[in-house]
Formats: sequence, C-alpha cells, structure tokens
Amino acid sequence: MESKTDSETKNQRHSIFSKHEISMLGIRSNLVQSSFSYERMHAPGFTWAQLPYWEKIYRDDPKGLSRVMTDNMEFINSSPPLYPILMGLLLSMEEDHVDSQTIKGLKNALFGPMAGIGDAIFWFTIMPIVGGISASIAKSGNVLGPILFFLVYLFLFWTRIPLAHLGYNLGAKAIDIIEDNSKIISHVASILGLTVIGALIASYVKMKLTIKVGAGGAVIDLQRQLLDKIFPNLLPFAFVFLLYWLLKKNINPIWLIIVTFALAIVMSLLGWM
Amino acid sequence: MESKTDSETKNQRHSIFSKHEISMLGIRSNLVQSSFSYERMHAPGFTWAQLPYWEKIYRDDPKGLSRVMTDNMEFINSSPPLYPILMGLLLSMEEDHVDSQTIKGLKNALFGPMAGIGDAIFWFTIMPIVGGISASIAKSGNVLGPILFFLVYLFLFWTRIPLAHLGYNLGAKAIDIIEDNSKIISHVASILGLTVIGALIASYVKMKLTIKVGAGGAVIDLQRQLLDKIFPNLLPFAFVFLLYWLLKKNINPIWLIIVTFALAIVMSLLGWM
Amino acid sequence: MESKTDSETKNQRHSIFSKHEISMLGIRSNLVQSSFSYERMHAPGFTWAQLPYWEKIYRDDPKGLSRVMTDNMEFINSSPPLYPILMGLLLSMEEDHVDSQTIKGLKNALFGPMAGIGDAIFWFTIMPIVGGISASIAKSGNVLGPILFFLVYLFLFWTRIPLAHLGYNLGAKAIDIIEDNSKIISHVASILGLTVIGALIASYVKMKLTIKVGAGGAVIDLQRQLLDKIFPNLLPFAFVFLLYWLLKKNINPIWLIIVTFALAIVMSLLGWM
Amino acid sequence: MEITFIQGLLIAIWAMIAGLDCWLQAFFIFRPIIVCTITGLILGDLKMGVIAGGLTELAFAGLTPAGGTQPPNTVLCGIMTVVVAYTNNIAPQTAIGLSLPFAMLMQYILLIYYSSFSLFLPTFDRYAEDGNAKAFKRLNLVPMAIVTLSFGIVAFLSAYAAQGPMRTLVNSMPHWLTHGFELAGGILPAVGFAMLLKVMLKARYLPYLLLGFVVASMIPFSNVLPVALVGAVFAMIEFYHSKDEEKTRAKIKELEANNQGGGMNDGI
Amino acid sequence: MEITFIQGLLIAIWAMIAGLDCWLQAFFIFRPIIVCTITGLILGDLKMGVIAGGLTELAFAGLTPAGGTQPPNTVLCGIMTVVVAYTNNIAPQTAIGLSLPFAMLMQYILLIYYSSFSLFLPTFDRYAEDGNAKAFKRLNLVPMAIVTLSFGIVAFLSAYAAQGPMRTLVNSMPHWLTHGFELAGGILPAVGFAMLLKVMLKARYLPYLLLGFVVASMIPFSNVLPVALVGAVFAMIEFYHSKDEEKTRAKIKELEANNQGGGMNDGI
Amino acid sequence: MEITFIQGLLIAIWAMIAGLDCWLQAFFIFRPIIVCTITGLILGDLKMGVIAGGLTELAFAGLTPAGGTQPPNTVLCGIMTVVVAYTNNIAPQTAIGLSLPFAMLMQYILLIYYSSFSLFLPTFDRYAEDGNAKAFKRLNLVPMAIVTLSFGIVAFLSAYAAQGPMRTLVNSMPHWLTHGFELAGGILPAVGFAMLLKVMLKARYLPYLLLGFVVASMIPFSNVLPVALVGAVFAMIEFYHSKDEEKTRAKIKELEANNQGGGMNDGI
Ligand SMILES: OC[C@H]1O[C@H](O)[C@@H](O)[C@@H](O)[C@@H]1O
Ligand SMILES: OC[C@H]1O[C@H](O)[C@@H](O)[C@@H](O)[C@@H]1O
Ligand SMILES: OC[C@H]1O[C@H](O)[C@@H](O)[C@@H](O)[C@@H]1O
Repeated sequence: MESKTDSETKNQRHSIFSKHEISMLGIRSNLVQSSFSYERMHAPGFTWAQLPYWEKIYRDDPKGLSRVMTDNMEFINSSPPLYPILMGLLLSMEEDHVDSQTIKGLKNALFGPMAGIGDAIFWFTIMPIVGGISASIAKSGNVLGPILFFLVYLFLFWTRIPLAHLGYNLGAKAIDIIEDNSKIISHVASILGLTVIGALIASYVKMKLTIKVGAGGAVIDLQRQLLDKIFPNLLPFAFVFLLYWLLKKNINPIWLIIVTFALAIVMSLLGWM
Repeated sequence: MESKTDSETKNQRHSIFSKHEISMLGIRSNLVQSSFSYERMHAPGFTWAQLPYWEKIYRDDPKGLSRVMTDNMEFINSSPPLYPILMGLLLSMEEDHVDSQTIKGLKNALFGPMAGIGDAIFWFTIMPIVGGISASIAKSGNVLGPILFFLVYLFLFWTRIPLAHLGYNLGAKAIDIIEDNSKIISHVASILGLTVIGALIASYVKMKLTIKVGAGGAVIDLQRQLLDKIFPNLLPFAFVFLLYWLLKKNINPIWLIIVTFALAIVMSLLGWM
Repeated sequence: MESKTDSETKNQRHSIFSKHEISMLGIRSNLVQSSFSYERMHAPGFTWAQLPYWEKIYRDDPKGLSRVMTDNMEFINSSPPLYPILMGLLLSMEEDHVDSQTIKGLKNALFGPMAGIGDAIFWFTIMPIVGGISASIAKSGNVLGPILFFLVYLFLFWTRIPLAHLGYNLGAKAIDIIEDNSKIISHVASILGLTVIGALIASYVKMKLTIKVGAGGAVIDLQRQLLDKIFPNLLPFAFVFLLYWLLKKNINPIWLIIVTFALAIVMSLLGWM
Repeated sequence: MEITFIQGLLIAIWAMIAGLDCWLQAFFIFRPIIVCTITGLILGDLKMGVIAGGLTELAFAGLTPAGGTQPPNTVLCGIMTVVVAYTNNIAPQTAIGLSLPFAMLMQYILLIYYSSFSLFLPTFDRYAEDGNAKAFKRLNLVPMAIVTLSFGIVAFLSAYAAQGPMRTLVNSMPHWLTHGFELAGGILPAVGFAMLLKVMLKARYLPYLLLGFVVASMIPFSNVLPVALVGAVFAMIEFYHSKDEEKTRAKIKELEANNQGGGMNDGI
Repeated sequence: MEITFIQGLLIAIWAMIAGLDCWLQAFFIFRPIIVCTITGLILGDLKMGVIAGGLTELAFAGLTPAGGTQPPNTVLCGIMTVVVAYTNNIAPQTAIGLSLPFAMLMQYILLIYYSSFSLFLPTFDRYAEDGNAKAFKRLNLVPMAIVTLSFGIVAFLSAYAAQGPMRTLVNSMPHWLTHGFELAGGILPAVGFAMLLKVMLKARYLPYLLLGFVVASMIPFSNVLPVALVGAVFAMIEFYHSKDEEKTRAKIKELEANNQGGGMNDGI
Repeated sequence: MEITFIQGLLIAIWAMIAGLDCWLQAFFIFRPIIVCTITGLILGDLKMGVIAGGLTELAFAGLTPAGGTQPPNTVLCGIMTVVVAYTNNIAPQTAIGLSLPFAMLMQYILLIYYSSFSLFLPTFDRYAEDGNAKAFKRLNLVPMAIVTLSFGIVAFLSAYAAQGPMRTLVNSMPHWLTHGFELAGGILPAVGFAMLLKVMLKARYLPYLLLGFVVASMIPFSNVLPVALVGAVFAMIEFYHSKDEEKTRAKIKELEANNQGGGMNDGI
C-alpha cells in the first residue's frame, strides 16, 4: 500500500527535482549527438545532458560526481527521441543511489533494443509517411506541405518532455518490464522495420527501362511487356540487393554512390532509361 | 466393435426418442430467448425447450424431473443457432443418466466458447455478408434482394434440425473433443471475429469531411488531400476508438448515441461534413 | 583444420572423377524417367544414370557393383530437376565406401521431401509464372513468347550441372543438414505449394455464368450481380472442391474429365455459360 | 401521403410478428431489409420499401445484439423509415435518420424488459423445484406476449397516430438538421462496433482488428467476405500452432509431475 | 487447308522429339507454347502457332504430372490445336476443345505404359544382380523407344490420316457443341488442381490454399508470382517457428531421457 | 538569375541553423522539405522552393543516418537544388541530380568529423575524472561550433561563390548527362536501403522484407502506412507468440535446474 502511493507521489514528496527540471532533462536530451564520434558515439552528449542533475545529487560528494561522469562516458548509441525515457529512468535510480554496477548493466541492456525500436518507428515509419504525405502536398507548390511536416516534428520534439517524466516516474519499476521484454521487443521491431523497408524499396527507388528489344513484328517493350509482367519494381529490388551484396563484400559505400551515378549516366547515354 | 455400431445405431436401438422428436428439439431451440433477462439470460427458454424430453425420461421419477429442471435454471448464455448441438448433447447424456454434476460441468464448459464461435460466425460474418449482398441488390429496388436474404436465413433456420441430430448422435463421444478444444476454439473465434470487425469498421462507418483549409493558393481539401492520403477510413477508425475509450470509462452507451447525433448535427450545421 | 581443406579440395585430390564426369552426372540425371513404371517409378533410370560411376568405383569388385545396382533398383520417386544433388551426394558417399545401409537410409530419407520441394518450386511456381508471362506475350502472336520460355528452361536444364557438383562436393557434410531439416522443409514446401495452387485455381479455371434470373423489373445477372458480389472465382473454387470430393470418394480421374466436358456442353446447350 | 387506419393496423400486426422474431432471433425477418420491404408492401409502394430496406440494412450492419446488448431496434427503424419517407415524401436516406428516435424508444423498452423480466425468475424456479412442467411452459409464454404486444402498440402509435405531428416536424426541419440526421445514420454503426470491442478486444487480438481494417480499406471489394477469409486463414494457422503448443505444454506438465513424484520417492 | 504428306511426316518427327522430352521432362519443349509454335512453323503459319501456343499453355497450366499422375497430353494437344485450327480454318480458342480428345488418347496410352512397363523390372533386376552394366544400359533404351515411336504414330494418324473425317466432324458440329468444347478447355485445369489437392491437401494446409485463392482473386495482377511470394513469406516465417519448436522439443526429450535415466540410477 | 551577396549570406546563416539541427537531429528542419522551402523564401521564389522540397524529400526518403551512418547531406542538397534551379532557370527535378555532388561533399566532411572528433574524448575523460562539470560543458560546445561553421562556409561557397562556374558547367552539360543526373536522383535511395539492410537483415527477417515489398507493390496507395500497419500486425502476432514461447522455455529451464539439483542431492 505504502509503496504504491510512494511511487505515485514521488515527484512531490521524495524527489529533489522539480517538475520543471525533469522537463528540462527532456529538452537537454536533444544534445546527445553534440560531440558524436564513431569511437563512443553519444557518450559526451549523453553525459552533458544529465550533468546538472548529478551536480545536484552529488553536491557534497565530488568523488560521486567523478564516478558517475566517468561511468557515463562509455560508448552508447541509441535512438535520439527515446533518450528522455532512458535518462529519466537512470536519473531516478541515481537519485535513489542504486548500486552503480546495476545502473551500468541496465543502461547497456536497454540502449541497443531502444535503438532498434526507435529506428523502426522514427526513421522507417514516421519519417517516410509524414515526409511522403507532406511532399505530395508540396509538389504542387502548396506551402501547407512543409508546414504540416514542421508541425508533426514540433509535436515529436515536444514529446521528449512527457517521455522524460515517464522514465523518471516509472523509475526502477519500469526496469524489469523493459529488461524482460527487450529481446522480444527488438525482435518485433526488426519485423516492423524490415517490412517497412521492403515497402520503401518498392515506393522510393525509381528504375524503369525505356528500351524495346526484338525486331520486325516481334518487338517487346522490356519494361512494360516483360519486367512489369513478372513483378512490378523488379529492377529496384534487384538493384538494392546488388548493392547489398557489394556491401557484404566490404565495398565502401562511397563506391555504391559512384556506381549508381555511373549506371544512371550510362543508361541515359544509351537511351535505355 | 460393439461400441461402434452402438453409437451409430443409437437412434434406432437405444433411444427412447424418435427422429421426429429430435428434430423438434432443434425447432424448440428457437425459444431460448423467450424469457430473456439479464439475471439468467437464456435459462428459462433453455429449460422450456428441453422440458418435454425430460418429462419422458423422468416419467416415473418426479424427483428427477425437479432436479433436472432446477439444474437448468442456472445462468446460461450462448449463441442461439448453436443451441441445438448443445441441447442434443445434453439430452443424450441425460438419457444415459450421466451423473448430473458432470452434465452441469460440461454445460458450463461449453456455452461460453460456443457463444464466441457462434457470434463470430453468425453475427459478424454471415450477417454482414448476406446483408451486404442483398442490400446492394435491393438498393436499386430489386425485390430479389430481400428474397435472397430470406432464403439464406430460412436455410439457417433449417440447419437447427440436423445440428440437433448431430449433437444427440455424437453424444458423450463429442464431449472430449469439444472440451479439449474449447479454449483454443474461442481463441481462434476471437481472431476471426476481430478481423471481421476491423473490416466492418472500414466498410460501414461513413465519415467524410467536406471542408477545405488554408487560404489563397494554399488551400487543401482536408479529406481528399490529407486524411485519405494518410489512410482511408481514418476518421471512422478514430471515432470507433473514441467511443471505445468512452465505454471503457464506463460511460453509458446511450451517451454514445447522443454524442454521435450531436456530432453529426454540429458537423452538418458547420458544413464540415 | 585438415578436414576442412580436405573437403574443399576433394575434387582435386581424392576424387577419382574428373570435373567433366561430375558434370556428365548432371546431364545423365535427365533420364531418370526413362523406364518409368508405377511399380518402382524412377528406379531403372536412376540406376542407369549412376551406373558408369559405379563401374569405375567397383572396377575390380563385381560383387560390389552387383550390390550397388540391386540397392538402387528399389522404388524411388523424386523431383527430376533435383536429382543431380541427390546423385552427387550419393556418389561421393559411394566413393568413400560408406556403409551401404547408411546410404540407403539417407536416400530414403531424402527423396520424399525433395519431391515436395521440387514440385512446389518447379511445377507450381516456376512453370505457371514463366508459362503465364510467355503466353501473355505469345497471345498477340509475338514469337518472343516461346523464345523466352525456351531460354528459361534451357537455363534450368543447365543448372543440373552445378547442382551435381554441389551435391558431390558437399558430400556427407550435407547429409546432416538436409536430414535434420527434411521434415520442416517438406512442411514449408507444402505451405508454398498450396498457396500457389490456391492462386492457380483463381487464375486458370474459367467459369462464368451468363444467365439472368427473375422476371419483370426484378432481373439479376447471376454472375455479376450475385456470384461476383459474393466472391470472385466462386464457381471455379467450388467446382475444384466438387472434383476433389469425388476423387476422395475414389472416383476415377477419367470420370472427372468426362464430367467436366458434359457440364461444359450442357451449360453451352442451355445458354447458361 | 397519409396512412389509413387499416394500414396502421396491418403495420401493427407486422410489427408484432417481426418484433417477436426480433426477441427470439429465429427467422431474422426482423432485419431492416425484410421489415422495410413488407412495410412498403403494406403501404402499396413495394419498390420504395425494398430500396429503404437496402439502405437501412447497411446502416444497421454493426449494431448487433451480440453478448446480450440492445442496439436501436431494427423493427421500429425499418417500419418508420418507410413510413416517414412515405408520409413526408422524402428520400429513404434522410428518413433513416428521422426513424432513429423511434428505434431508440423501442431499444429502451426492450432494455427495461431485459432488466425487469428477472421478476419472473422466482416463479420459474418454484415451478422447477415442484417439477411442474405444465405451469412452467405456460409461464414462459407471458414475457413473449408482453414483448409482442409492446411492439404492436409502439408501432401503431408511431406509424399511425403520430403521423400528423411527424409531418409538421419534418416540414419545419431545416436542411442542416435533416442532413445531420443522414450523417448520424452513416456514423451510427460506430456505436455498435465500439460496444463489440468493449466485449471482445484484448491486447492480443488488436493485430487482427488492425489487419481486418487495413485489408478492407485497401481492397476495393463490396463485402467483407475476402477479409473474413483472411481472418479465417490466420485463425486456422493459429489453431494448429496452438495445438502444437498445447502438446508441448502437456509434456512439460507431465515432466513436472514426474519430477515431483521423483522428489517424493526420494523422500521415502 | 489440307496437310500434305511431308507436313504430316514432319509433324510425326516433331511429335517424337517433343514426346520423348515429355516422357523425360528434360527440356520442357513438350509444353504447348513450344509444341504449337513448331507445329505452326511446319504448317507455314508461325503466327497462328504462337497464338495457339499462348492460349493452350494457359489452359494446361494446372494439369501437371506432379506425383506421377498423367494429365491429358500436352504434345498431342499442342499439335492438334494448331492442326485443327489450320485444316478447319477456325480460331485456336475453339480448336483447343477439339484437340482434347487426342490429348486424352495419348494420356491413356501413357498410362498403360506406366502400368505395363513394370514388366521390364524383373529383367532389370536380373541384370543388376549379375552386375551386368552393359545389358542394363541397353534395356533402358527399350521403353524410351516404345514411347517415342508411339508419339510418332499417334501424331501422324491424328494430324494427317484423320484430317478428312475431322473436317466433316467439325463442319457438322453445331455452335453449342463447339462453344461447349471451348468452355471445357477453360474448366479443364480444375481437374488437375483437384488431383493435386488429393495428393497435397491436409487440414493443416487448408488456410494456405485459401490464402492463395483470396489474394489471387483480390489483386489484379497477371501472374501468380506475387501470391507465390506471399506463400514464401508464410513458409519462411513458419520455417523459423518450426525450428524454434524443434529445439524446444529436443530439450524436452533430453529431459525425459534424463528423467528416466535418473529413475534407473535410483533403482541401482 | 544571380544570387546577391546578401542572399548568399542569408543562405549561409540558414545553412548553419539547419546544419546544426542535422547534426543533432532535434527539430528535423534539416529535411529537404523544410530546407528547400526556406531557401526558396530567401531567394524570393517560395513556390519553387516548396515544389523542390517535395521532390527532394521523396528522393531522400531512404537515405537515413540510422545506425550512425552518413548519407549525402540533406541540408546541402536542399539548398543547392533550389539554388541551381534558380540560378540556371532549370526544373527542380533536374537540379536534384546536380546538387548531389554538394550533398556528398558535406557528407564527407561530416564523416571526417565523425572520425576525428574522437580526439576530444581524452579531454572529456579527464574532465569527467576530475568531476569538472563546468569545463566538460564548455568543451561540449566546441564540436557543435565546428560543425555549424562548416555548414555556413560550405553553403556560402557553394551557393554564392561557385555560381559562375556552376552556370557554365550546367550550360555546357549535354542532355544525356542532366537526364543521367535525374535518373541517379531516382535510384539513389537504393544506396540507403542497401546500407540499412546490411545492418538489419538477418535470414529470419527476410520474409518480412519480402512481405513489405510485395504488399507495397500490389496496393496502389501513396504512402507506406498500410504496409507499416501490416508489418505491425505481424510484429504484434509474433510478440505474443514469443511471449508464450518464452514462458515455455522458462519452464523447461526450471525443470533442468530441478533435475540437476536433484542429481546433486542424490550425490550427497
Ligand atoms: O453473445 C452470445 C449471445 O448473447 C445473447 O444471448 C444474444 O445477444 C445473442 O444474440 C448472442 O449470440
Ligand atoms: O512428385 C514428384 C515427381 O513425381 C513423378 O516422378 C513425376 O510426376 C515428376 O514430375 C514429379 O516431380
Ligand atoms: O541507430 C541508432 C541511432 O544511431 C545513431 O545514433 C544515429 O544515426 C541515430 O539517428 C540512430 O537512431
């Protein structure tokens, strides 16, 4: 009974942080990529965002502050819009002086799956949908297209605030739930993500042949009479897999772009596309 | 060997009921809802339908008759068109003087799943399909629409007779099969039912905005240029979930109808729909 | 370490067969059906195809040759285009003088699942797709239709050669993989096969009523206003299941063809189709 | 046009027949497509009845009584759609909206019966205990008689007696209001679906709801049979999966039992 | 137009080549699309041959010999469709129906061979036991020779010798009969599918059959590749599920074995 | 038309704002649809900016930086598409292709930063060890400043300083080359998807990729939401399956543990 009200009113009773401060944590999470490097990715920005809170918690404990800063400088890479949850969670634990090893373990258990989920949702689902709809409005010169896009992302920006509160309020209670499910969730996010990528390949890669082969009465339009009859978007799919195969052979991505350009220009020159 | 011929020829050899009487059980099952009340739902009609048969079984045993009547007055609610099977089954057990506790248990184990399956099949699949097809014929004033509808339901009415025979002939043999599968079957019926409800929402709830927003060159038709580009039937789906959420908050269904009317009239007044 | 290079360079080091000979095994596999009979199906052709290799292996061992020939004369029926893999595999084992009982067991474990997979892929997927596309080109009199068809099957013919090498090179190593998976694979092939058959029924069986029923203002076009509104291709599906049911009743397939003809002619006579 | 007394009476009789069927759910002649047709026949305009039947049937598709709920009553709605269209000479489409209040009136009468008929239960119970079959059978007729009569009275009053005020009302209604009623008719099925969802929706079935919605929105087909078949496909696949899992679970239980058995043996 | 003796001979030779391929299923030149084209070439009307090939290929799509069954023979059907269309100057579409009896004749000849060729088996067995490779190889040529010859003879008789009576027959056929044959050509694949289903359909695969049917009926696409891909999707998903389950089952078996092992140890 | 110095400056400032947002991924004003619009506004041709924004947004849909990769830069691409179209008076569609080299230039600059900014890490680490929050916060501004400045400089040079040579180049380009650039713009998303697949594709997810591809190819709908919903349906179904399996697996583990425990006990 006690523990229930306990967590419900945490913000009011125990917390040393005001509601406003937690909101600010959400805002500060926007800087996780500030000092991005491949070596440790979000580590410095991640540390920076939480720093003022640790300063408050470890006001009289410089050792503690040093420890927590060092701990958080380890490699971390997750989905930016989901950091507020993670940070809120970690902050509530830090505040309760949970053992630092536990916190580290939790952080490491969570950021990976969260990256997968976040990417599936934000990069592969929301962005192409909102982008696609806005673009189709904008293509006719209607300024409501970009405005719509902006408003949606302003809303997503704002969600960082409630997400920070969510993470902070759930606190340790949330951990078991998330940890138990993290493997399944990243599995499930992959399913969603790859389905959408399949759809994106069909929707956004544009390759159509314009040549006809044969002679005399036996002429066929390669694209419309052969390829499109086999399967629409066959070329885009095949080309993506060609590039995929090249990447698997450790070809540098820069080459893929060059190959793409070369192909397009050659095709244009030959009049095949 | 014996037991096989036994059950196959039950109707002929052991049964104290004629084929005609079993057919009549199917017909009588039509009155399960005769004295419907929320307290016990089908109980009185269910008892009534089986009463003549118990009178025959317990001709010389008033205690038995009283017991079986009392037993069957307990709450029961299942899918009306499937009662013939259930009643046939119970009758064959009653006739074999199976222990009354067993019969009760069986009845309770079966009526729930049968309600789920029956509703999924009869209310959510057959009715909208037959109704939809007949209606589309009728809409042009063609009387074959209602005739088709009537014939299909006449046929379904008739099926109660073979279903009663089925239940009665299978008898106790059927029980294990049904009981073993009842959990899975109701799971599976939910899958079917909810898929169809999803389709019904898309097909039967009609909400389309007629307003345009923006000014000057930047005008868009909200329905066709925004909502329909996001997803067709977005409004119906959202509105159903709004009502669902209200119901979850224990709002009385009457309010939902009032809200719907109010919304429609306001939308009409504003010229938004 | 040793065993790895071992198998990789098998062809070069251990094998008593040249690359050309293994290629020829692929070619010879085309004759598996040469002496087809219901009693043992591919057995004689299967034996014939491998015979020259056994002659080489058992050059100085007439008993061995006799044994292996007799062993292979047992019933076997699999998918012709997949025999090269099977034969390559068995040959590599025969060459390594693996115990004859093991070889037999393996053969029996594999040919069934391979038949299922092969039929699903070659008969039910590749043929209708390639046939359908070529036919749609040919229907307008374009000779590229048959040419396309021929080229695809020439390619499939050619694949027998690499498949023979594959089977031979993998050798015993492949067995565990295939055996472990054979049950799952035939399960999975059935899923693919039946999905495609469902599609083929919808695409290739053509039955459309031309009658109208009713009188006066209440006339409906049975096909377009009733059947097509219930579900497209309803008649073909129903008819296939009628035939299926007849077959289950052990009606001779010849009767099905006669029934089909009779039905078509009667329908034509009545003007119903 | 006006409804004559004889027509009013015939409508009342028809309401009693269809109403009883609605109570029992036997022949399904209580569905709008039948109710409207017969009402049209009574009023001498079969064709309009049939058309109204088609339109009303679609509007009421989602409003099923599954699970013992009560939707707006199809018998009254069917009758009054045709009556309103006939007496006011308006399109059936608009009349649907105007018939809804009558349908809701009947809905509430039936809801009251659903609650108050529990008053009969003690008597039923007594007859059961006494093994008094005859009295039991007789008593079972009473609720049906009450329901049947109610349908007749409500229909007569609505269709015949109220036609004057009804006409005045309709004539004085501005366009936005009648259009609003039309819209309401199109949105109304949402209520039925929401009620169904409250009964049936669990998190684990959400994907199937979504599936049905997406497929129906994407394929341009006139009925839900294709989607129902897709639902059946997923249901059947799940059926066999569940079967397999059940077997596995049964085996595990067996093992657990053995284990404990083994443990006990150890203890001896 | 009439078929000359030389053309008849060329057709017979072509029938032998395509017929042997049909028996062996090697190059797939026995499919109507190829058979008709070459026959058209022989008769000097390539274009008609190609068109007939397209139409006949579609009509025979379902009639596969999978599982050792014998459908109406595609070689005879292909040849005779072109021949009948050519000699009677009718549309290939109608000719398909008229060529079916010939296709069925050949089907039955092959069925007889499928049964009677078991007579060669004892001799094969003897050579195998004796390790007599040479004789074995020689004997294997005999059935092929029989089949090849049969194709040549049947095709020659059907195409060349029977053209007179054929023409009389076709001319005397009323429209409803030729139309009936056309219809039969369209329905015929049903037989093939029913036979397939008898071999392959188990209750647990019914959902997939339905899935393929529904998807193909709903998407307006000209070949079955999209549906085959959907089938492949479900097959692959199931593959990984089955893998997981297998692991679980293997673990349970291990546990059972341990348990029994443990039990035995206890006994010691 | 020419770009004035003021306009060049404004573009540079806008590039700095959008560029910083691109680095941080905060407001998503770095997406082409916004970048082009604002650039159009600066150049006094809002409408063209909006149109270019729509086109470029679609071309860049697949090129996400998910997983820390760097696609061609959307800020430079957006700015230069509008600039090239404006200064050379050509269609935005063609301008996309011509802006790509600039986008790739910026991509490489950022890639160099992604690698070289690890040089700051030792200093960060030192401040962390010292618990020197103030210095840490200050240092964190440096990389952002570098990135922001770079965007400004590159954009200014590309848009203002390079316009002369740019125009010469464009004018001298043959049709096949500009058409080639257009084509490249349409194919480019393939690169992004291939990179995604390298990160995400495992054999067990192949069916879902295929599913998305097939469904999107078959339904004529303008965005991927329906397919995303289908993906969500399969994901949710799988979620509940995995949950069930997990339970089973947990039980089996328990049994295994008990078994071993039992074994040990026996040993005592
Ligand atoms: O839900 C089961 C069942 O409940 C009530 O009895 C009625 O609404 C029936 O129509 C329904 O089938
Ligand atoms: O079913 C396996 C196999 O059976 C027979 O051998 C033939 O019909 C083949 O075409 C088929 O592939
Ligand atoms: O993949 C997770 C994550 O990786 C990097 O940090 C960035 O590319 C983010 O945009 C992405 O979300």
